Amino acid sequence: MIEEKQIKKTTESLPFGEVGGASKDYTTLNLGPTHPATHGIFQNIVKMDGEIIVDAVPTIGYIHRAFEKIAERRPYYQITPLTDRMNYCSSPINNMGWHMTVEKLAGIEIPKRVQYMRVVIMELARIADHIVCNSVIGVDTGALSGFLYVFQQREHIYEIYEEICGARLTTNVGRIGGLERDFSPKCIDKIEYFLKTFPAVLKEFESLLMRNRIFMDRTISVGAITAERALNYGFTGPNLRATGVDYDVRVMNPYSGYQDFDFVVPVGTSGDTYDRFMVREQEMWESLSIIRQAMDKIKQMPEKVFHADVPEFYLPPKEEVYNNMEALIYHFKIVMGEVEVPKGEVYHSVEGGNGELGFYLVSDGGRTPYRLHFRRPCFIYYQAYTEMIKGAMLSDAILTLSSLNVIAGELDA
Amino acid sequence: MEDTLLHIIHDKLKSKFGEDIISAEQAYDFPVYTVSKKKIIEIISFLYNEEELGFRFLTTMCGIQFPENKGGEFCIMYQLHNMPKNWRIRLKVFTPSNDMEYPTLTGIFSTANWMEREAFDFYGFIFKGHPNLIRILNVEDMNYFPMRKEYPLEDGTREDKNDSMFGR
Amino acid sequence: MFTPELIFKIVLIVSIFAVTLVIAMYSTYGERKIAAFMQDRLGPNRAGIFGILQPLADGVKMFMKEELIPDISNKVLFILGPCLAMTTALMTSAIIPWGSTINIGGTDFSLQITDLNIGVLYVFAVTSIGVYGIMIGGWASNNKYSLLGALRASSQMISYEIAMGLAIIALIMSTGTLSLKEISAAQAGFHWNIFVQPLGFLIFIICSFAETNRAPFDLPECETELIGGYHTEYSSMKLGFYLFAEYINMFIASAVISTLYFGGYNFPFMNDMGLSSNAIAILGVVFLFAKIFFFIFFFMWIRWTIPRFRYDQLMRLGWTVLIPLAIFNILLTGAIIFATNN
Amino acid sequence: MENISAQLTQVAPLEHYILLSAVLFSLGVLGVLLRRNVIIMFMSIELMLNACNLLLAAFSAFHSSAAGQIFVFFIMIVAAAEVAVGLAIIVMIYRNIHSIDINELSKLKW
Amino acid sequence: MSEIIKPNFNIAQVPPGHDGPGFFATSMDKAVGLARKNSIWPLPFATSCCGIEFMAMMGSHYDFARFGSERLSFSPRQADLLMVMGTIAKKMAPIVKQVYEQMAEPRWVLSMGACASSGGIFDTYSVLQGIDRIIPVDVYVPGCPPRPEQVIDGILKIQDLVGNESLRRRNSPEYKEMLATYGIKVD
Amino acid sequence: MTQFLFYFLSFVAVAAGLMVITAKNPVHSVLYLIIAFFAIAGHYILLNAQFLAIVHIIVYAGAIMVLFLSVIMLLNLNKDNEPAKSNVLKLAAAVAAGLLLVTFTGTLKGTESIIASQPYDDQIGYVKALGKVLFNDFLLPFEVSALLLLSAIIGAVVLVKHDLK
Amino acid sequence: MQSLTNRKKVVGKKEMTWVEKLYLPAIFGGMRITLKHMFSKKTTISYPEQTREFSQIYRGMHVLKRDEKGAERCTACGLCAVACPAEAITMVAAERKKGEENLYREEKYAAVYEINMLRCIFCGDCEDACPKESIFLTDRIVPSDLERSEFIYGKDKLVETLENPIDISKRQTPEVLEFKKNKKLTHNR
Repeated sequence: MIEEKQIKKTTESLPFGEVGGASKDYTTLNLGPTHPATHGIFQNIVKMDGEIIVDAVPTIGYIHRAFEKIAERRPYYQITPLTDRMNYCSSPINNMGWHMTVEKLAGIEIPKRVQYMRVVIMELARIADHIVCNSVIGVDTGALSGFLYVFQQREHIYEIYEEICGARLTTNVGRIGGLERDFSPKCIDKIEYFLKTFPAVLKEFESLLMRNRIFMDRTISVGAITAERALNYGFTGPNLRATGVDYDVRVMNPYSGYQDFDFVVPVGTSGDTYDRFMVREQEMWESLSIIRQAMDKIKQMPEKVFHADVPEFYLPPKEEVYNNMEALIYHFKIVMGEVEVPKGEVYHSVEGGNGELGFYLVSDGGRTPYRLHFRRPCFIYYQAYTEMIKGAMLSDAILTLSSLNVIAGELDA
Repeated sequence: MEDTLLHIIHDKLKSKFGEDIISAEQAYDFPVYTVSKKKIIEIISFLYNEEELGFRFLTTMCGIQFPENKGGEFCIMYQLHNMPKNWRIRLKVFTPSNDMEYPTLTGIFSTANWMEREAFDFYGFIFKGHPNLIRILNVEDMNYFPMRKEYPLEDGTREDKNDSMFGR
Repeated sequence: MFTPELIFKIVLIVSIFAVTLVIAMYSTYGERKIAAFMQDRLGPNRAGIFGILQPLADGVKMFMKEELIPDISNKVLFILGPCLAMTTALMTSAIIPWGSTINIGGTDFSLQITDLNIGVLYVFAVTSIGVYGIMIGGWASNNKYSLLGALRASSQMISYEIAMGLAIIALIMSTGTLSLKEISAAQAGFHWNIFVQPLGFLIFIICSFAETNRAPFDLPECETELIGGYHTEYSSMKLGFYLFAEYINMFIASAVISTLYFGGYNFPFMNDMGLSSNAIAILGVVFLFAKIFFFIFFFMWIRWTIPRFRYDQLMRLGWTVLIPLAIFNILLTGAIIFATNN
Repeated sequence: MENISAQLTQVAPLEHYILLSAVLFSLGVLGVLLRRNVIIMFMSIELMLNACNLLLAAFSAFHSSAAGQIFVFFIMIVAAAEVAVGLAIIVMIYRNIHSIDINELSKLKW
Repeated sequence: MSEIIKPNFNIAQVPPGHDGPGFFATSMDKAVGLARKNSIWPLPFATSCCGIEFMAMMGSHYDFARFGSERLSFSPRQADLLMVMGTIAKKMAPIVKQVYEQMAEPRWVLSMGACASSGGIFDTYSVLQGIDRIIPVDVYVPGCPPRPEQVIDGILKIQDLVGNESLRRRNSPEYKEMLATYGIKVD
Repeated sequence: MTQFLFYFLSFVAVAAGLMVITAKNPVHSVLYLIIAFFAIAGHYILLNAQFLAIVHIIVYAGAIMVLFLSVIMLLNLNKDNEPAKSNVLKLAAAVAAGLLLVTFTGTLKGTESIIASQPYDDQIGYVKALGKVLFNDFLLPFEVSALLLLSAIIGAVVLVKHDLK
Repeated sequence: MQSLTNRKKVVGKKEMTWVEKLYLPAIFGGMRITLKHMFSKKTTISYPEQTREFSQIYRGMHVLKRDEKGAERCTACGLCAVACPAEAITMVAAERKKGEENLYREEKYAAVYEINMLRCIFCGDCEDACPKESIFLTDRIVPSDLERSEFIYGKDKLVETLENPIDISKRQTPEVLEFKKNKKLTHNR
């Protein structure tokens, strides 16, 4: 509606094939880039027969920010803020994934306690991510209250982030080799408080929607995709698990000590919106249990271990920088980016909020990555959207979009 | 295990494709094969279809540029995954800068569609047979391939920067 | 010419008009506050104390906003749309009995603007033409989202009108009259129709949700799909008219529901308390408004609780659930009347 | 109100109603003849039906017999049924030939 | 119009205070400004991270509704405040401008976050270095993303602006000139 | 007063009817037809047939014309691309309709003035009177019309069903 | 496809019981929840009047610290500018002249120190990079403003005033705080 000019420009060159004979009485509708249901910015020009979608042409790149190019110009530690802004709903996972990639390249061994601390942060981020996705499904079906109930809990997660790193959304948490500081007692209190209050709220949210027939009718068999097609499209994460494939990077290629935790991988059966919703709901419960286990483990370990002993990567403690020449030299070297990263190429993936978030890093030993490619799950599976909404109705398309949880920052990089 | 994986696949590929497998090495946790461009589609479909290998998941692919590597300035990296066995391999295909044509992978993996468009957008690879090879992330009328090393990151419109002192 | 009756009627018309507008205005405020409270928020509280001036602020702002009429749209129809919506919304209040009779200086005055002997049908007719406001506005906007909203509104209206009419028929069968005044009078005390027609009430209230385009039937304007639906292209007071009409409709629908099923101005034990007839009439008005406010609250309560339907599900609900149910209700009512009469 | 309307029929003689109906009916005929758009032709037919309805209602009033009004109801029922089916046919035709021009329909084949 | 209907009789000279933004005008301005500032309907043009913080602002903890602004108008016709949140890439820039052009006067723009205001860390070939290159911005909110508190500060600033704006400002030649410098046509 | 009302409503009805057949845009035609229907409803009220008037509004304005309007919107017919008939045909149509009108008028003129055969009864337009007549004298047509509506519903659904195989 | 992880658990029961098919129970259940919330305590913080508690390590507006004697700590080494991913920090170094010892702690100081607050992403890297305990982020927020030029924060806005020193000790590790008590060390002198 908004971009009448835009539509005209785009529709002239639309690659719509002739669908079902003459195409005269099809309506083309421009969903986006500023449509309220596109959380983030991408355009879908849909061709409809009445309200049935016949074809759709997605256009992306509306917030292309050239992450991969910037990464080639920045020292390793400055790439962390970039990863924040990729999947901004769960930025700590991205941060950690990036740190782990560099640690893998440099061969840094991380102490168990730090690994578990990272797990806590990452699982909190996963909960935050799934909260956004699932509550937004609720909003798109028209039920606004549940959204606000769970968002109060997300604020608690943000408070925890704030205690850990000092920021709410774009956390820039952690460093190569560990975390920048230990969990403060206040932070631990807040995590405990969250663990205590969240289940009740999540239950309430579920009882608002999960067995409500209107919601079930709206979501069941909407935007379904088979496991086979999903794999061919490169789906990972909750969207793949909703189709019944229990692929989870945390289990298949454990990182950061995930092998020490006991959790199940929830899967759906038919890959529709309801399954995606349910998988995410269940994953939040699993994440809660992982956080509980990790907190128990952290408490049993010696305190004050929050980074690996790698002076050439990890900034020395400030008191030494202020007084110790050697530490000051390391400090300068690290800040200037002159860290000795070995030559080579490495791929590391973590289970991001939306699926396998991979970092393919080619290093030539310089101060910046030679090439850094992000495997961004949103980018990879959003192309299946056209196939998923064909034959569905307009309202279904919107629900499918929100249940896919396409994050524009990750999509466009 | 990785070592054996490297060899298992290498043996299979070598016996099938011979000279087209240029090199094989182990990089961290991945067996990496450099293969020739002519046979890349055959190799991937062999990896896809062969009973024991079954690499049915394209994790990612991207272009890389090595300006110093004369005769193979550009490279495309494919990363395949066999989910049930949890095997992962990486294929690299080099091409000189005067021949940017590649066969398209969209026939095997639907997901390659946008990945190839992205590679085209960033580096200018031409994927022959691609259904819709147009720019994906950048504006349509951009006249260069921004990820190539010779182009700057910035567009020079930033006014509030003073990097005379520490400029990068 | 100016008989006391006429003067009283004029006063009544003016006051009902004013009350309707004020209630509609403050429904917007109420909606925002209720939504906020249901979502653990505070809601508007900056404009005046507790934000009580919020509707005024909105109104003044919308009056002062620039009027945009899209170049390509049909200007007359574009303006006609919201006006029609507003007019039809206001028309129904004429036949609602707001109270029984009031005695001033020995003359009885009926607290109803006019008593049509076919009042129920009048309500029905006015609601059925109410959809033109939406359709014309949506069409004249020359925008695909608006058009979709208009189409949705029209098919929704046609479908749910049938079920609504059938529900009313069952009610008429049990009351035996089409006049709202007689229907109200017949429910004196606590003989409310809800106890006679519970199923009919359920169907009627669902259909009134659909007819007023309120969630979960707010498909013509649903924000996440159609941006604003039929009023996407409207700015300033024309938008205000549309939004206003929705709240007036809600008020009128609540009034009709209260009158038809919840005894209107009647309240329990009204004749046993030994009050004068004037006191009863005034108390009746108070009770009627209490009922109306409850239903307005109910409308909002539902809106902020449940998700909305999809277009085809809404149609299916209308045609395959509500209409058969309404027919069944008619048969049931007929059977009961037959049984009790013999 | 009743006593006012009781005199009403005396105000406008029946001939005027007949004439009005005749004019409306002729307009309907003119519409059918003049236009090529099926929907507008359809609407003209509705106009003709309404002219008849008006006439029937007038006769009913002047004869003080309810039968005329009952006839009007039946005409309305027929009109409603006709509209439902007729519009369905038009929609279907439009789906097939993408036109509602009456001349296109004269081929009787699509 | 005014030239045609020139009164041919003499009217009393209007005292200077009543001509132009005199006493009556200002108190009228004030009343309207008061109403407007309490009923700012934003159009959330959320592209990235800041959009998520905007959701937090709509959430119960911060409750944007307190300022009478919870009715988001996704249609630019109905919006008073364009909140640009997040990176605006060059591909997106024309759309931002178009949305601004479609908004009905009076309209204000709040640029939220580093990316929208200046490009932030994305000094790249594809990102617009600040939306004030294409549309006039009234209030900038720094931060990446700003805390909801900061955004509320920004909204309060906008409210101040709205409350003190003369009703005639939008018709003044200065305003039109200002828009013209952005290449926005005024009708 | 009432006489004036009659002529006013007649004028509105005729003018709106004329606009229906001359308006270029089908949507405008529909709206004019609605106006014509309202005028006719006014006539019904003048004829003391309130029930008929309300039912007329519900059926015609509330249902039939909404259907027309939504079909026009659905088929997106707002472009006035209807090819005009040639002027000769137009003239012929006008002449034919005019002749019809003349015939009607002539017939009317030929008959003797119709006088109310029975004393005027202002109760016949009420629901009770109508119901008595309908369910006593016209019960069979009533049932048949119900069948007609049912078959029309089925027919319409079958017709627009996409691929009924 | 066979299970990859043997931790599979199928979720998402899709069959509705006949009670659920009636719509009403879930609707009433939902209405009960919303009504309950209607009377529960509101979580809203009325921001300009009430403020929400910030974390002590919140990364807000920067401050350039002075030492106990009031001399500016910054030595214009430029590490913060290098570390800034947004390239928002610029500075001009100058040599300290005689008699300015009470103003500047080191021989070199920043004559101009500017942070472009619109560019800044508050990542905290400058704080990490500073070897002189000079620049810190604080839990104050940067106010919004009407003009773009207002956001170039120079030393006038960044350097803490002598009257209102900004306490940043909560951001520092216990080790640093312990270390600072040792007055013999050059850093603390």
